[in-house]
Amino acid sequence: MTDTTPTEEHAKTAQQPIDHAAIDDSITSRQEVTGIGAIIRTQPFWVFVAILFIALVMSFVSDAFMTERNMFNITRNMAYFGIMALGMSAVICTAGIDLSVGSLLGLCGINLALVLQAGWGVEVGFIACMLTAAIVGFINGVLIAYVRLAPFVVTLGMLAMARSVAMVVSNNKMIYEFGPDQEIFEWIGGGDVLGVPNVVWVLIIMTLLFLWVWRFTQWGRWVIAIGGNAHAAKLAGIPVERVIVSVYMVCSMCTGIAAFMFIGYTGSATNAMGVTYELNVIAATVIGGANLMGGVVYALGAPIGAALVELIRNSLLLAGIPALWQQFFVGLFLILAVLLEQIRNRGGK
Amino acid sequence: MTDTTPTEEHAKTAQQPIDHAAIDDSITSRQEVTGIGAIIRTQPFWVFVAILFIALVMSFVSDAFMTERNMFNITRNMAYFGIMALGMSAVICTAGIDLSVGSLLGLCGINLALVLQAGWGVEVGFIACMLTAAIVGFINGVLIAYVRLAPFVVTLGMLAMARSVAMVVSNNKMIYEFGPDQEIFEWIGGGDVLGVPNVVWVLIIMTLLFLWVWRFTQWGRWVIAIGGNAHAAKLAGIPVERVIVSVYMVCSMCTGIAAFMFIGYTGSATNAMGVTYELNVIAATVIGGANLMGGVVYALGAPIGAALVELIRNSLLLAGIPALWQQFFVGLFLILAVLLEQIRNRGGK
Amino acid sequence: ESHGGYTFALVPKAMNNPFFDLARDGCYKAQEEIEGVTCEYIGPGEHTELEQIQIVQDLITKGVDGIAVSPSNAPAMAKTLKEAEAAGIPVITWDADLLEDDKGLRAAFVGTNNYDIGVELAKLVQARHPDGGTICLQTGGAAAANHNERLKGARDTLAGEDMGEAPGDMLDGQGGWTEISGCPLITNDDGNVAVQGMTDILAANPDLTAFLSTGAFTQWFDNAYRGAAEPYKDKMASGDLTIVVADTLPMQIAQTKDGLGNGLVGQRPFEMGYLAMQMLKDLKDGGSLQDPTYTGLDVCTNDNIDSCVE
Amino acid sequence: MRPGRVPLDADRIEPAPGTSEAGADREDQTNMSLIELKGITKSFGAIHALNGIDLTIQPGEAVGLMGDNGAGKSTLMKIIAGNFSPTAGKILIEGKPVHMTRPIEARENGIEIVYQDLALCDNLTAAANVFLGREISTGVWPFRKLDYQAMYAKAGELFGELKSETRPRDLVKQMSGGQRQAVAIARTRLSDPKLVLMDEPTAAISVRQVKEVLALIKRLKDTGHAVILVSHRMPDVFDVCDRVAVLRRGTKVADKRITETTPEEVTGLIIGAIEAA
Amino acid sequence: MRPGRVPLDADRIEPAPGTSEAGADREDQTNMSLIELKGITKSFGAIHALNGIDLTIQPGEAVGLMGDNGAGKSTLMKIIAGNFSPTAGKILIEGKPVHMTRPIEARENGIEIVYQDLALCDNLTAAANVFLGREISTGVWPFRKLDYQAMYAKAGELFGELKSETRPRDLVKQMSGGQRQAVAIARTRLSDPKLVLMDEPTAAISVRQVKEVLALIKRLKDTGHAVILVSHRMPDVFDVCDRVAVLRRGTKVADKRITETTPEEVTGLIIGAIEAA
Ligand SMILES: Nc1ncnc2c1ncn2[C@@H]1O[C@H](COP(=O)(O)OP(=O)(O)OP(=O)(O)O)[C@@H](O)[C@H]1O
Ligand SMILES: Nc1ncnc2c1ncn2[C@@H]1O[C@H](COP(=O)(O)OP(=O)(O)OP(=O)(O)O)[C@@H](O)[C@H]1O
Ligand SMILES: [Mg+2]
Ligand SMILES: [Mg+2]
Repeated sequence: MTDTTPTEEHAKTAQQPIDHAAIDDSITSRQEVTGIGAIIRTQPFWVFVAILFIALVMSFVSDAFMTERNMFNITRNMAYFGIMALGMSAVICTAGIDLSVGSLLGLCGINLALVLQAGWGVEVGFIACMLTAAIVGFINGVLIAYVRLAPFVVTLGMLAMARSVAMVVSNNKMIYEFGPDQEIFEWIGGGDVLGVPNVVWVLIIMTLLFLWVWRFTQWGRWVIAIGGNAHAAKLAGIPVERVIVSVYMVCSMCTGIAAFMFIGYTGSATNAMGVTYELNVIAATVIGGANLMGGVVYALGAPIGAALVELIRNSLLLAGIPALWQQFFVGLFLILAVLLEQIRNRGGK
Repeated sequence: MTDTTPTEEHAKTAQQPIDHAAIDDSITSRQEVTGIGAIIRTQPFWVFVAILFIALVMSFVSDAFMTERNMFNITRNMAYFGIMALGMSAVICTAGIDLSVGSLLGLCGINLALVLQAGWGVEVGFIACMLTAAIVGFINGVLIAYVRLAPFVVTLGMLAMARSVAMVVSNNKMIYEFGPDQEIFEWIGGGDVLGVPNVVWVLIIMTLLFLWVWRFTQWGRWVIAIGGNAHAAKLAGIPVERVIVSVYMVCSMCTGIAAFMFIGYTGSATNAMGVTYELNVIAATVIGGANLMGGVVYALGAPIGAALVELIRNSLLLAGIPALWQQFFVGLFLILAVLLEQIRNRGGK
Repeated sequence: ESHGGYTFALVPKAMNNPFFDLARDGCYKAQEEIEGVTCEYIGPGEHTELEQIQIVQDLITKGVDGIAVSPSNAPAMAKTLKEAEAAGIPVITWDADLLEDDKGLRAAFVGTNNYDIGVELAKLVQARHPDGGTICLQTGGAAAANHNERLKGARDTLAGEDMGEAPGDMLDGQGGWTEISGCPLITNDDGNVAVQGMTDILAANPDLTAFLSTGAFTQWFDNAYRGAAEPYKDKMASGDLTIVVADTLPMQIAQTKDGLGNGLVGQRPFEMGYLAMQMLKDLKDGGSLQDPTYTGLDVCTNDNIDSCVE
Repeated sequence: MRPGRVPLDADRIEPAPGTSEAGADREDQTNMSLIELKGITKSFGAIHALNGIDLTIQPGEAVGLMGDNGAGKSTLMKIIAGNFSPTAGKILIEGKPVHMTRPIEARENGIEIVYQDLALCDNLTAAANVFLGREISTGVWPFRKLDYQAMYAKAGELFGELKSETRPRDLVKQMSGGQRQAVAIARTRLSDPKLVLMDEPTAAISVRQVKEVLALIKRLKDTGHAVILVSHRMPDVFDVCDRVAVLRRGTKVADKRITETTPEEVTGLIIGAIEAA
Repeated sequence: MRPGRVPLDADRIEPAPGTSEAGADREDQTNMSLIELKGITKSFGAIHALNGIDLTIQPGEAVGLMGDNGAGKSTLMKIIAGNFSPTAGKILIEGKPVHMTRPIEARENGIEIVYQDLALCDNLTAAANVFLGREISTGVWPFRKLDYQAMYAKAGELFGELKSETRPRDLVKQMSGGQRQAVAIARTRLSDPKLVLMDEPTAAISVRQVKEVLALIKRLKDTGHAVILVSHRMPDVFDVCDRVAVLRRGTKVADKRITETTPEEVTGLIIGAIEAA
């Protein structure tokens, strides 16, 4: 009946299935509504509610919980992870992942400590630390953005390599002598101002900064756009590759800052520092509302997620629950957090 | 000029951008060509070439390399990872990931050892081991397939939970008494037949089995289809959810088998067994040609990927390169492997 | 084979642990001092059992002249050491030993008796609190055999009775001592986790009598530990609270000097590394070894802290 | 896992002129419709996609289904294909009420569908896609294996019938829009369906391929198969359909014989200029 | 990071009857085409998507570009939009040769494009999508911030001009096909482009929305903008275009005034029944 002539190889029709429901599921609902309404719709808000609830329960369970000292400890402990999670949020917003942050923490710490030990000042140490972070982030970013390798694979490779380099550089020794600026260096990482640990101040400032970045800067807007549809962002003239490289550098440099504060606090550096921290950081980020499919970012999510993870740890111990169970509850809460979001999203439709 | 009436909420047009190049990039070229041509186009083939090349170089560098004992050791060491990677390939083929395999190895090992220690026979131990694996796989699968949580998050949570349960169950003790069947149990895991370690035989049989499964069974076909386009598979009447649950169970049960052999070989079980193995297994799987975007699977990729990882370790040591560098090369080869695939794909177009 | 001398491998549990660094230094010292001995210090980067076994296998394959190993997983290591026996490579264990059944596989053990470390730590606690009280124990990697031995030593001593198979049962009033809920604390050898755990436990239990850690990780992170212990300095000085920790690394000595700890029980890793080489050389030269060879313990209190480690 | 069903013989869809009338005869004889939808309603949470749709289709009839974007056309197709179950309403097939909750059940009732997005697995071959979900196997379990030869042969036959040059062994990823369409359509002919649903089969394909698809629909009609064609293209619908139904915001606003309406009227109905007809 | 460019005033696209002829006048006066492609060739590895395409467009002219699937239409559009650079060939804009390697450069040369797949970020608002890549900011670095108010206001204005009910603050994810189209088109009007490229803007949208898009193209022409319309829909092209060019396998086989050809001839050209014209 019809006469068919040879067709060309290829053509476009919907090569990818389009499912409204699936799309809706995959990207968290975010609307430009301001005020209470908008806040209540976000994951960080509900995690924050969970935190308040746990804190309330704990204040009855243990007298030690609501003490100033415990609050000091909790906030300090979570702050390192919170700082790293801020950077991770940016990476996850572009639908990427950075598995190398734990190793990088170790590498930054070692390089920083070696520089200080060699007698340099704290500024030089800071520069060395941030430079290490920037280089690692740059390598990750270039391999992902330009060479187009999968972020999971690149950063998994970097996880192994950074740790190995840290071992080689430190010759596997622990370093706990930080040269002339030892005192000021250790104060920066471990001291406090107005009764609040310095690292918490850093976290607060960085969170405010990221709040501003995500809401008011072009870079932030571009990162979110890339997470939503990298192809469209590219076509709109956004330099997608460069932005992605910058995102991985931002993530690494957040880790660099965390490393600087962390070594100052602990007072010693080993290359084993940060082993498996990537999983904690990712868990905190996801609990804080990041979506691994990209396109969603909350500046407040990172500290709130990190706070919940630390709170669980602290509460279980204060409540006298065996330490063996601790990881169980961290895992459980991680799954519950995404479940919550899932339910919330379904209900919202 | 035109008169616009209110439009309905929503409608479909290409909500997702369709980019021929991106699609081509994301899914490895696979054609139903048989014979040499088809084999040469696969990633495992080129990794295999790399293995031969390294082996050739090493046979000049070290006399000890080509000895029977070294070959025996290399093949046995890689076999545990190879078995786990076979299961991981299935998961990655559905565009999923299973981060819980390392923890599961520990949990299976502990449950197995406790059952044996309690005086049960080796068959009962095997059943306990596989049951543990099946249950964990089932939970992962249900949360991913039915509750639709991200595989990364679910299995990350399971990683923490399984390890915690292993600690609790074992009460943090090492177990090295395996009851009446100790001898036969340890022979199964650590012995050899015809000069080839038993675990290598298991790997060979399982690889052949998976070769058959991927090529000739309906289940295998369905798993590949789900990896290519889960939505289309669903519409074609494939019970996608059930298949995904089965895939996670298969992955866990491969880990269960590895645990059974591993404990028999090591002769003792601790709950710390398998810490960070998930990363090695994923690395082996990816080196063996798996694509994290799903839709690609090679049965031979798992053992070949595992072999390369082990070979790197062994070669560095025999060549006298400091062990500190080892992880560096593993990471490097991981990245090179995906780079190779990237280049190969580009060239092929 | 190398220049007529011997190459001996010293295999630690992990290379990223400062404790083993001291053993390495001893090993290199022996290389300098003992004629014809080359020290090859190699082990897993991180604490993984399988990797250590693989490394030993590779050393056997490579054909070193002797192996001194600190097995992470004793039964598993024993199996691999059978290959060394077959290859005629002499083996000694250091720091940690094989299981009783497998002891035929190694010529000798050099190190400390882990059980004794626990005993000494417990004695330090008992000396300060003869009437008992509440205690929290902190341990290292999950199911690490040496830490479990130490826990048992401590528990047996505090209870004054056998508390069962290592790591022993939790104290529940035996000998006047009770372990509080939430303990023992698992640290996975992570200094940060160790400090956080100690901080929380001390905060949650203001009346705690003693805190006993079987590993140096508690005090690795100098500042973090100092920050955590500082608020309790007075209580420690007044004898209301006691913190004792295993090992005598330099920062630990300094902390104890400053009154931020009440006792240390140190091993002598440097000596272990040195002696391991010495013993392998003797073995090769046809000598016989004393088994086990204990390198002894340094027991430090606030009083003898300046002199307890030579 | 269900064993693959061996498809019926191929010659069933040879053009048989006059079958169309035969279908009409049958209808008269039995007075039984091929499929009857009664009051089909579907809501997704707050969204009411369909409100009480009635639709009856006779064997050998082609019905055009038109409507604005989001009017509910695809949703209706998916309900008939067993993909969604309706919130309310009944489906009768040859007079018997059916409850379909999975695509397979619709298929077993003789309903096949070509989805709007084609729904193909790019990483599989054309033949594998045609047989997806109902692979042919030989042997007995556990040695049951996929019968590649049979599937290639059969798929080749189907593509031949469609006058498409698609090769069964080619990967779908590398195919043109027309070839992909051929694969999707070939799937519907594995069994001998009574009703074929086509959801915008001609969007984004070129004039040439549109012609082929329309010719195919005519052949299906000629061989006594019923077809529902969802399309935004007025000429296509007026070319091949016997009736046209129009949805507006989930409600059926018209259902007329093609001969009794005009493109202008249908356009008016779609955009709401004409309330109903 | 580039600072956002403040768009020109909005009244520039008010309908100005007669501008079309004015455009033709201008052409005669200066004898200079708006854009001239000379021998554009593009290969992707072994695939030759385009072979020596010549195409000239005058201000105020609408050219239909037709061809089979895979003929190279989208590739040609992307080259003009600075998305790909051609393997060989030259592009002259108002007589001056240009080398565009990034979308921004085309934009700076007064070329805007509506992509076949619309290319919107579903997770952003309509306004954010309109201004994507050229956000409006106020203040000085590092306190430079996005000016939400200005962007909402401007986007609302543009939607108003398009007679679309799209709200600037709505997420694109929740929008209908017509609304999405409006967002994509609104983007082209942020600057005052000389040439607007539209790649299948009417595929998969309903009759009603097709009408709107066609009306918009007419208005663009009337205000002196040139348009290239890629489409598979014959009636659309014959409705709004002044000329039609046909591609077959990467080669231009025809380039005729609409008044001098017929849909039948164009169909023949597309499918290859007519060799060239
Ligand atoms: N899975 C789903 N979940 C929620 N809402 C849905 C789902 N599928 C469809 N809808 C809604 O149902 C309505 C009808 O959609 P449907 O896809 O049936 O329209 P259509 O007539 O096929 O449109 P088009 O011409 O664009 O294909 C729309 O409002 C849509 O948003
Ligand atoms: N990025 C790319 N990489 C490789 N080949 C490509 C790429 N983009 C397009 N092609 C090839 O170029 C040719 C022309 O494709 P193009 O998308 O321009 O066709 P088209 O005329 O727009 O078709 P349609 O009508 O289906 O939209 C096709 O063979 C296609 O496979
Ligand atoms: Mg539809
Ligand atoms: Mg196109």
